[in-house]
Amino acid sequence: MSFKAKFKRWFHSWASPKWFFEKSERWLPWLGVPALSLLAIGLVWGLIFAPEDYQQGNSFRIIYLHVPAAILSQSIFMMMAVAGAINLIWRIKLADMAAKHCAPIGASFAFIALATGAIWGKPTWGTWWVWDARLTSMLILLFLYLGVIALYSAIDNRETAGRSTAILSLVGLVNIPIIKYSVELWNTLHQPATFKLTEKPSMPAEMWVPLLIMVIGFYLFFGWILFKRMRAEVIEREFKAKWLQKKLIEN
Amino acid sequence: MGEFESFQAFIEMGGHGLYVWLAYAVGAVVIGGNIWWVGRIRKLAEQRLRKYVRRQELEG
Amino acid sequence: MPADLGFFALLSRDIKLAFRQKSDIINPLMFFVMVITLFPLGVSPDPNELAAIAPGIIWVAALLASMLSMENMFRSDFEDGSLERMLVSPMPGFLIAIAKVVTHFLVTGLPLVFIAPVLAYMLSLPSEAYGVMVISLLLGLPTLSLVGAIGSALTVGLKRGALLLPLLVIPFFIPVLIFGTGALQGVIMEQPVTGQLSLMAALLLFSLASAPFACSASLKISMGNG
Amino acid sequence: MTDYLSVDNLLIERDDRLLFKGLTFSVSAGKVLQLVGRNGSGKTSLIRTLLGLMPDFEGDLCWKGKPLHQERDDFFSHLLYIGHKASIKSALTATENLEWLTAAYRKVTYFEIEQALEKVGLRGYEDVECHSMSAGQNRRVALAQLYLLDLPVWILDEPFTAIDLAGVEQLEARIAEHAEQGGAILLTTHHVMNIDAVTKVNLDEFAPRGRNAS
Repeated sequence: MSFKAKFKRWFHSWASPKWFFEKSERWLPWLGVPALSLLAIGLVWGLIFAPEDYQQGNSFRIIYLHVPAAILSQSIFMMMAVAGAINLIWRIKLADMAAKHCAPIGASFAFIALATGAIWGKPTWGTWWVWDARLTSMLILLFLYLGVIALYSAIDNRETAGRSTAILSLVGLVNIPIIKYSVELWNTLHQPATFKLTEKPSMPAEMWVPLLIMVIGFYLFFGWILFKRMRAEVIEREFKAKWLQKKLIEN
Repeated sequence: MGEFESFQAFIEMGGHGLYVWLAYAVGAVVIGGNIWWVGRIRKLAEQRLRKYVRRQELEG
Repeated sequence: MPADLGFFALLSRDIKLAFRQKSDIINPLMFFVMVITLFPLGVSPDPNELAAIAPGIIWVAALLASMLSMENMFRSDFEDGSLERMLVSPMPGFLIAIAKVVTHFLVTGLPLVFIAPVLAYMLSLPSEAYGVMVISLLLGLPTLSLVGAIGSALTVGLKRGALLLPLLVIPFFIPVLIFGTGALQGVIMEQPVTGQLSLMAALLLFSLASAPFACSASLKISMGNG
Repeated sequence: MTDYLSVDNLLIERDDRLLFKGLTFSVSAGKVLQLVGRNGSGKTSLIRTLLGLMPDFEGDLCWKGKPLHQERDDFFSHLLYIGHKASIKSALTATENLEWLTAAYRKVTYFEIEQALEKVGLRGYEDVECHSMSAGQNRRVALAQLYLLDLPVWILDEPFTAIDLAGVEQLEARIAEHAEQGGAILLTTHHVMNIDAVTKVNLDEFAPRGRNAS
């Protein structure tokens, strides 16, 4: 079988909730266990063994939560929009489920990034909130997520809700770079070059390696929780299917 | 203990303990909430399925 | 081409409707004037203080006023079945969207541009900024109408659509707000503003090329909920 | 005889509830197809599915023998659809309403509108705003399109709603005339029509077991 044909078959297997439900059961530990171990390693390393920052002191250790959450919440938005596009074009139910569950997870990571950024701001800038370009962009990202969630829950029909939010998240994805650019421009106009939370000229390895570990751990955790949610969604939607009833009631 | 001289110093974080631990507490609560929520929706979905199966059996 | 006929017929129908009902024209305008009146009352009547925040006040008020009538862009057509009828006519969906956006701009946006200089005077905006203000409003308000049309199409037919729409569209209005106020502040601080204005023009062109299609897709999707 | 629209083995589900399955019929030249079925049996859902406004279904929909979703433009330029909401703007006059309703198909003259309004019994109402007319008169304004547009396929959702006996007779006559001239009509109504070319499709017969009995 050619690569293209193989890819096509693999792609279409994602259309089947049954295929996903059976496969993902085996994938879950491969996501959950490494996620847990990486997060544990990253946390211990970051909180205890990473050196103190010469300028910010120990408050710098918030980076190990703030940065992974910020990166992840942006990636999740992108993934949500791509899944939505796949749902719009190929009508793949699983993409719809993924997009639906990306929104609350992404919103909670955006919230973590925002809250930890604000907390970090207190020892750094002396106040809980500064209209810093990155924090402001993160706040707008959170608004975008909340908009997607609000639209989804306002629409009764599930298919319509999935497609409408797919459009909204695609419009969001296209606009995020424009919003970020405009916020940065606004920021330089009003407070030129203040001290940035995370922009380090050079970070020693003992600082960025645990950060990298945390980022990977967060991605794996996201995969794990997304699959958990999607599995619950499969049950929610396919409760009339015999294969599912058999599988769940036998256990 | 790593960068810190004592457990006490680790908790205090050189005076930044409040901020560091508050940030991590927020993270833990939100992530814990996510895990709790997924368990809840799973349980509800399974309950619905069981109810449906039971009704089908009753109707024959 | 009958499709073009349909477009101009729809445009003239909507403008006729707006002039007959009048509230679509007058309400946003009144809202704009009243919101701006709140600021001297709430902040300070001091001309220097007002002049410093005038760009922001004008743009925020224009943005809110423009949003006020957005919710109605498709709603009445949805309720009386006209929208369904348009979507199954030979006229392509994006032309419906463009007709609605043009109407919204002509009926809501343009009157704001006309009255803005009066309000700018009352807010002690330096007179050299008037030209840039009008240009920035002319470039920014159609962009808001275009983006708002997508939000309006997504929420048409929803019971809580009127409350939901601002939540959906406000984040997308931020770049217009930033470039618009930035241009005005630039003039006041005697800096070049062609950069800001060309960004606004680029944003308008980009929205013009993409939003009607997103809007048309959203309309078709929203009809599936009914 | 040409089949304009054909529906093969159609299944529609709405919010996890099966409306009907195995529905097969065709709308062909010279025929009137009357959809009947109890409330909630899916008549409107079926029409909206044909119009491409509800994308979730299983089965094949064809326009002149080709898949409907590829032929959407051709379908829409040969279709006159009047929904159960009349799509009449109450702030506009009868003439203004008919002008925009027909504009996407062809340019109609004031004289033609006058004649069409006369045929639906609204002579003298050309320049009356629709909010001062009754529901039945509004429906008649919409039905005046049947005299203005020369389109082969009609889809009419509850066209007899709110119109009086004389109006019903006129409408029946117009439908019969269109069928004789080789047009195809799909309509939903519970009204028993006095036309020879009518075929009835009862959606209740395609509903899942359990709902017929109740």
